[in-house]
Amino acid sequence: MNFDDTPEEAAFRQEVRTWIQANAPHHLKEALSNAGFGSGPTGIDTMAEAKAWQKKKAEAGWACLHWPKEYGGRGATPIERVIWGQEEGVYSTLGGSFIIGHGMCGPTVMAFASEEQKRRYLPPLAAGEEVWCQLFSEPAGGSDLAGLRTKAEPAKDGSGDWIINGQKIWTSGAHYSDFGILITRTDPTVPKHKGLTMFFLDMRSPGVEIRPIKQVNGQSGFNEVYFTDVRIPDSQRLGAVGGGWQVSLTTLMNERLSIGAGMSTGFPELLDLCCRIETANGLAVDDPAVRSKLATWAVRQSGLKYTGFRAISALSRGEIPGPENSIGKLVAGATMQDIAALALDLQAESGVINDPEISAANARFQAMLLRSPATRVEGGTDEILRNIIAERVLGLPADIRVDKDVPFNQIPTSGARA
Amino acid sequence: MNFDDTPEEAAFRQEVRTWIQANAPHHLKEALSNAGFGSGPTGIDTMAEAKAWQKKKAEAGWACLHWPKEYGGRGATPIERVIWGQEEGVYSTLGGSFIIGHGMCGPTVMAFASEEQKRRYLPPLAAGEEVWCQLFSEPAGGSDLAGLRTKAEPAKDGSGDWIINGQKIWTSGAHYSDFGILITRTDPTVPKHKGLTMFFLDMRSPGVEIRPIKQVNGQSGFNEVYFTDVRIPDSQRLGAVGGGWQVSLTTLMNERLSIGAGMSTGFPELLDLCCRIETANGLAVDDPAVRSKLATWAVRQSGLKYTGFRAISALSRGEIPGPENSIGKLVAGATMQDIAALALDLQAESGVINDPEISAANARFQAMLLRSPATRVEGGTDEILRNIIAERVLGLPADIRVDKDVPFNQIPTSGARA
Amino acid sequence: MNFEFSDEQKQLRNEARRFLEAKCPPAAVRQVLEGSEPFDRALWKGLGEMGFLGVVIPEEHGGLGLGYLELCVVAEELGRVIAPVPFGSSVFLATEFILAAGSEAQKAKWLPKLAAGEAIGTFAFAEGAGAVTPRTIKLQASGGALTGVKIPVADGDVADFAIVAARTAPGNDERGVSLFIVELNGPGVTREVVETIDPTRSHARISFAGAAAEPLGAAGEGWSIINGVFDRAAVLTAFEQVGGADRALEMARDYALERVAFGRPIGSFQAVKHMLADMYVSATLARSNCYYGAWALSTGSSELGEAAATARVSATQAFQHCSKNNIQTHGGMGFTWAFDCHLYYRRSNLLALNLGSLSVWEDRLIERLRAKNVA
Amino acid sequence: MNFEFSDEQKQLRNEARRFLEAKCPPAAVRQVLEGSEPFDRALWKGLGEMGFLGVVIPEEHGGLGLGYLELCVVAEELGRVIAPVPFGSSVFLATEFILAAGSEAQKAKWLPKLAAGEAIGTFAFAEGAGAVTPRTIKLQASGGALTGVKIPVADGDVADFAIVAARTAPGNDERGVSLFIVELNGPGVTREVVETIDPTRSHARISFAGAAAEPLGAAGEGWSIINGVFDRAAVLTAFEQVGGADRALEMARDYALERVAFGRPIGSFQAVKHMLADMYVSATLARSNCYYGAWALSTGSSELGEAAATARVSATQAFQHCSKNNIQTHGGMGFTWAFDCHLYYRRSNLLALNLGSLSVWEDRLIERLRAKNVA
Repeated sequence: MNFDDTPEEAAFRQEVRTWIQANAPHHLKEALSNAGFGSGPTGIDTMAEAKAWQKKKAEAGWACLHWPKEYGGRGATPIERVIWGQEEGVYSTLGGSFIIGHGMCGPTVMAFASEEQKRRYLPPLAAGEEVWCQLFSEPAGGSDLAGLRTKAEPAKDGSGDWIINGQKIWTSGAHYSDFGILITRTDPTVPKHKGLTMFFLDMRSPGVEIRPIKQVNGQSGFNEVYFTDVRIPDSQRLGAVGGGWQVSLTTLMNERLSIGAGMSTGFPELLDLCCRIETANGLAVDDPAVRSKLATWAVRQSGLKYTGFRAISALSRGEIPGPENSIGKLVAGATMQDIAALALDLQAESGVINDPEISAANARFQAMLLRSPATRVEGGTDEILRNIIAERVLGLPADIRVDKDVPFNQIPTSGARA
Repeated sequence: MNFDDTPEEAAFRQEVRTWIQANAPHHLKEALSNAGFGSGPTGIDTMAEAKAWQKKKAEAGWACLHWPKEYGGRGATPIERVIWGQEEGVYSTLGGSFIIGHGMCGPTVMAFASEEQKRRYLPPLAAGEEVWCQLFSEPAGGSDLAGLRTKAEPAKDGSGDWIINGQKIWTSGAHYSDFGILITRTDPTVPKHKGLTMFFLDMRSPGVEIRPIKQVNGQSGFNEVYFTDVRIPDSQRLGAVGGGWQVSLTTLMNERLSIGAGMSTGFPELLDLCCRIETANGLAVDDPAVRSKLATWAVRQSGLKYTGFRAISALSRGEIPGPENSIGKLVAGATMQDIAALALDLQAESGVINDPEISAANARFQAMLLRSPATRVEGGTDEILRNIIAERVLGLPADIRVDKDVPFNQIPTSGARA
Repeated sequence: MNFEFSDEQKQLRNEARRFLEAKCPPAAVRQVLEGSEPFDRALWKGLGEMGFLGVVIPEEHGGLGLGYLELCVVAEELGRVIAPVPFGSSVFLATEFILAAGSEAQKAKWLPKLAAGEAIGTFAFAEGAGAVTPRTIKLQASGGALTGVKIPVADGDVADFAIVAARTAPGNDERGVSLFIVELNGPGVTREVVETIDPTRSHARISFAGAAAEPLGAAGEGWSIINGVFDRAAVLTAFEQVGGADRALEMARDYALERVAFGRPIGSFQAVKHMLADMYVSATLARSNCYYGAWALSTGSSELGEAAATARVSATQAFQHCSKNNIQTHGGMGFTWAFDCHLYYRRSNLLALNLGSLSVWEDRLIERLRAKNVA
Repeated sequence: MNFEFSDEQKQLRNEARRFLEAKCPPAAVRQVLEGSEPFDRALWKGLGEMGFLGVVIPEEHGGLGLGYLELCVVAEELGRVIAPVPFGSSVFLATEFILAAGSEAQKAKWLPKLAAGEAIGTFAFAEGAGAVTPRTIKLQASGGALTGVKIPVADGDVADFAIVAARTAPGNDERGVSLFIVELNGPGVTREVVETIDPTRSHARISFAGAAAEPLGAAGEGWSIINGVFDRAAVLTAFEQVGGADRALEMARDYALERVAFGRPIGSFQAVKHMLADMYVSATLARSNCYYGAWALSTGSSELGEAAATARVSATQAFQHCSKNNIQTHGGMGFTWAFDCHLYYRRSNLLALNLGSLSVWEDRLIERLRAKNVA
């Protein structure tokens, strides 16, 4: 049991480190370090800087390391990808807008598109020249993804094209994306998982309308996307007609892993605050009441860190990591929310102040308070994650499904309200 | 808003107080005060003392106050019953063995038996001369009471009697009971709630075998009861054949109320311990780490107390209390378990000691630790109670019932293990 | 025993609820959230006209001359609709300070205006991050003038006057803390709005540079007056919190009944049912504890200290718990700006801090229980 | 990075598991629970024969001469079966004290016997209720003899010798605490069994009346030696706890799959599924934290203090959580004497206290994180 690289890993790490040292956008380091918990880096054109850094990486062969070289990657091993991530450090946060494209859309295209399409679309996606988004969730669906209603119907002109009508929601980055993968219902008369079909499309197609969703914290990372008679050629279908659910599983398998990896709990930031703020009993970190609360979060933070190390170790041995990683977001989301509440409590009356210029710790905990409710929902609610752990890890039975084997158009639905 | 009695209530309270002062078994006061949390009073023949006190109360008209006079009660109002309980105080704990008979069996007999039977059975039940138990739960059933399998079949001799075969479990006090009410399945070919029938029987009938169940804390308040060809005359049927579920609802409606009322959380005992034991930071009650834990339990204890006061106020106004009381056992059970763990933690290494002669606070918290798991299960598990609150108080839908409308003998069952 | 509000009080509740449902729908709260006005002036005026700003102010000073139970009823209703007005600052604090420690002249001057809503008062206490103790009161009072900075002051930007805790004797102890009334539109006072987690309730930094101040209560008695008023305000705020908790629970319940996923209402899943049951439990415990607080407040009981801390801790926990899980029940919709869940989440976190934080009240509760247990 | 046990260590785990499944089924634990023997002597003998009592004892002293990672593996397996033997006292404490502070003569005398299971050692520390601090060590050592009482001493009734913390200089501070080895069958020692919450692990009160004692380590160094050994023992005990937590989770999972209510396995109800998911979360976090502890212990890292407290706190929480909810999953059966759930519940609560309570370790963890954060 050790944290040491193998000789091959050490050599790779050295190569990475040297290149990053020579090429990283060092002038952004401070701003990137101070961002997080829902507040982005200040004073930076994030998208422009992100694209510049991604382009530089791609030119030197450091983009999407685990993709094949012919599609813009490096053909690297999983552990090499982890090492890259460790060394890229704070600069990796620049790539937030690419996570969905690289982590979910790319692998789906790679698995289901034609060779010609792969050579056309994957390299610019890897290089950050074209940004992709994922058009899955719908207002009526939520956790019940397969309950989607966006219709794809064959064009009446006999062209073989598909005509899309409907609405998606929670689409991260739709407003700056060039392309998207889109799951639709092509047959409402069969049970809900069986009538779905996947496509990709140009986000600038006529009939696509994007409306940002303002969140509690005032930001708008998500969008609603409306489709009105949007035309997609059949060549942009991914997988079989009616096979969309199987395609989506490829996509989603990666989603929870990406989001769960390296989740912040806010504990290091809280410990730091406690070393600087006073309670009625003296410095907060010396106040036994505070200590007794800190300890529980400390071991959660540490437990997530070393659970990640166990997954990396599995990768390093060429194995597939176990299911342990599924706990990341579940633990981190709730912890962050509790930590934010204590941090505000320690600031007492001043905890209400949400101005980074005035507030203790630059209003970082206030940002955490307002961001954490979304963390507990996005990419799988706490409840869905517990179901996943219970079913896939512990082998417990699935929930009773009243909509199983029922034709989609006969399943009860919510009222008109979204 | 006040805690004062109305003039009528004050007069009644004075009458009660005078009688209790003159008649209570004062010599038992100390032993009764020190009992609780699964450890009974020491050095007392509890059943004999309980029967003596109940008999004395009955003779003076203070037994089962709210029952009609002709059945051994006093015809008192609900609020008079509450006042009696407040004044009886620690002596009321003597009546633990009568709770099920008075609270559940009695009302069921009163609602469904013949007039002759009521005059025969209720007065001795009220007076503590005859003890009753409730034979409902079964090994295969648990929370799923209606899944019971104990069979009642018409006797082949044409007498009209019923022949009982099967097993009950969790029967409190079966070993000292004279009679019991028994729910059976008389028709396994109809959906499970529809094939049940209720009886009462003499617990000394041939074919009844009682085996105590030893609990974690070493005590045996519950029993398994086996029935082998036990004969019950049809005259002892309560309600219609096939109407047993409706009869049981009468019984159970009272059960959770009785158990929930005046639940102990252990908080006053913990506060007392904290005023006497030292941590590394001084007296526990002055240790901020301890204080921050105490506060949450303090407000739960207080919240339960004043929730009870609200229910009493409703009674006092002649209203039926709201659903607030359903939270009692749910809150108290989990709180007691947490409190026991902290109390042991404060004792540190010595917390393991379970000898009342040596342990801090007479091993009361160790008793609490070993008793509290049962509290969270008996008379409705935490999970069942949350369902009840969600469904009956908040109006949320019932769980999906896969066994609804399915003939009982076609419902899947557990393996052989109990 | 009658541990319940009277029929008259329930009627007052109904009146207040009808009034607030009409005058303070969620759209009115959003107007303050997104608009430029720091509070809802029309609502404030209406509250004054209904007499709700002067419930416990004696009739001779323009109030209704009712008791604290009536004020608790009104507080709960304001909490239900998370009214965007300076009620807590002006009614639970400024008014209470003047009732508790004001001279006859001060009462005659301020109470009628407070009752009518013509003057808004507040309390200026904290001077930066961390729990407020006698040691952290640094703002200097000398020769009838104040010098120093208070931040944050709830409604400090809109208040006409403030009760200010200031240091009148050197050192760190509570005997050097005294109270003053300061008119905030006068010279020597500078105010800046500070952004908070709940923009529907405005806060300010107030700088005093030799601002004229009139003593309130005896010199050196400030800390003890504050403790007394805080106990009263804690009960009243707890009712406000319990009103919010109840409404958040209702919102969650309604959504769980209406929203369908996997072909069934989400409220039929045990995960959601049990989350809501736990919200009900915490809201119910808090309500019962608030009634205890109300009883102690209205009867002037010696148990007020314990009852106030009990109500405050319980109600803070309940409102935070219910507002948080209301969002969770709503899933993705819950954290959108468009749904109202976040308004309750914001308010629950603001109220948890506005009168001193939860951990301070927890400590105070156990201190008081300890005193009783030892006695 | 290789943050996992090696193939050889996994093979050792398999051996230990096979051995313990055969020699320590639940019936063996019940035998101690209900019988008159204070521990399972046959199992103890077998553990000695397998070399499991001397994993880290050097070969020259009769041990296997392996590392701490191997001992962690064995500890976890003992925890899974809640082995009713004095392993923790003799191996994690007595052996470690002698390895850490024993003279060559002391090592030569005791280690071979410890490795073979011929001698059982323990550590006598607490002197009554409450956290043990230098101030609470009152037992007096003078002239090579001890006078005072230790209670409770784990396995004190069956141990052949004890490491005893005693006061060698007046006052309350840690510099007056020294360690001694005392043979418990000698004169001046009286032992009484005390009843505990887990009768499968016996405890005693030991009275010393001028009992002969041999110093272990330098005078006045006792407290610092104890801290070092406790960090090591904390990691090892944490593995024992995580083994128990895992087994409790498995028991609950198996029962949830098998038990049918309302026509479906109870494991299909979300209330049960989510309870088990949360058990899995706590057990997984604890396991990962234990690996961190194992790494620090096996490499002699300067992070051992932090890692040990992390592993200890996390594993204590996980075992208590899993054993408690294992009972809850079993419903009524869970709190019967006949089912094994209570054996794990008892053990989880015993282990939570045996090496100093959770709150003490929480405090220690934050103290160490603070030191690192400030540095």
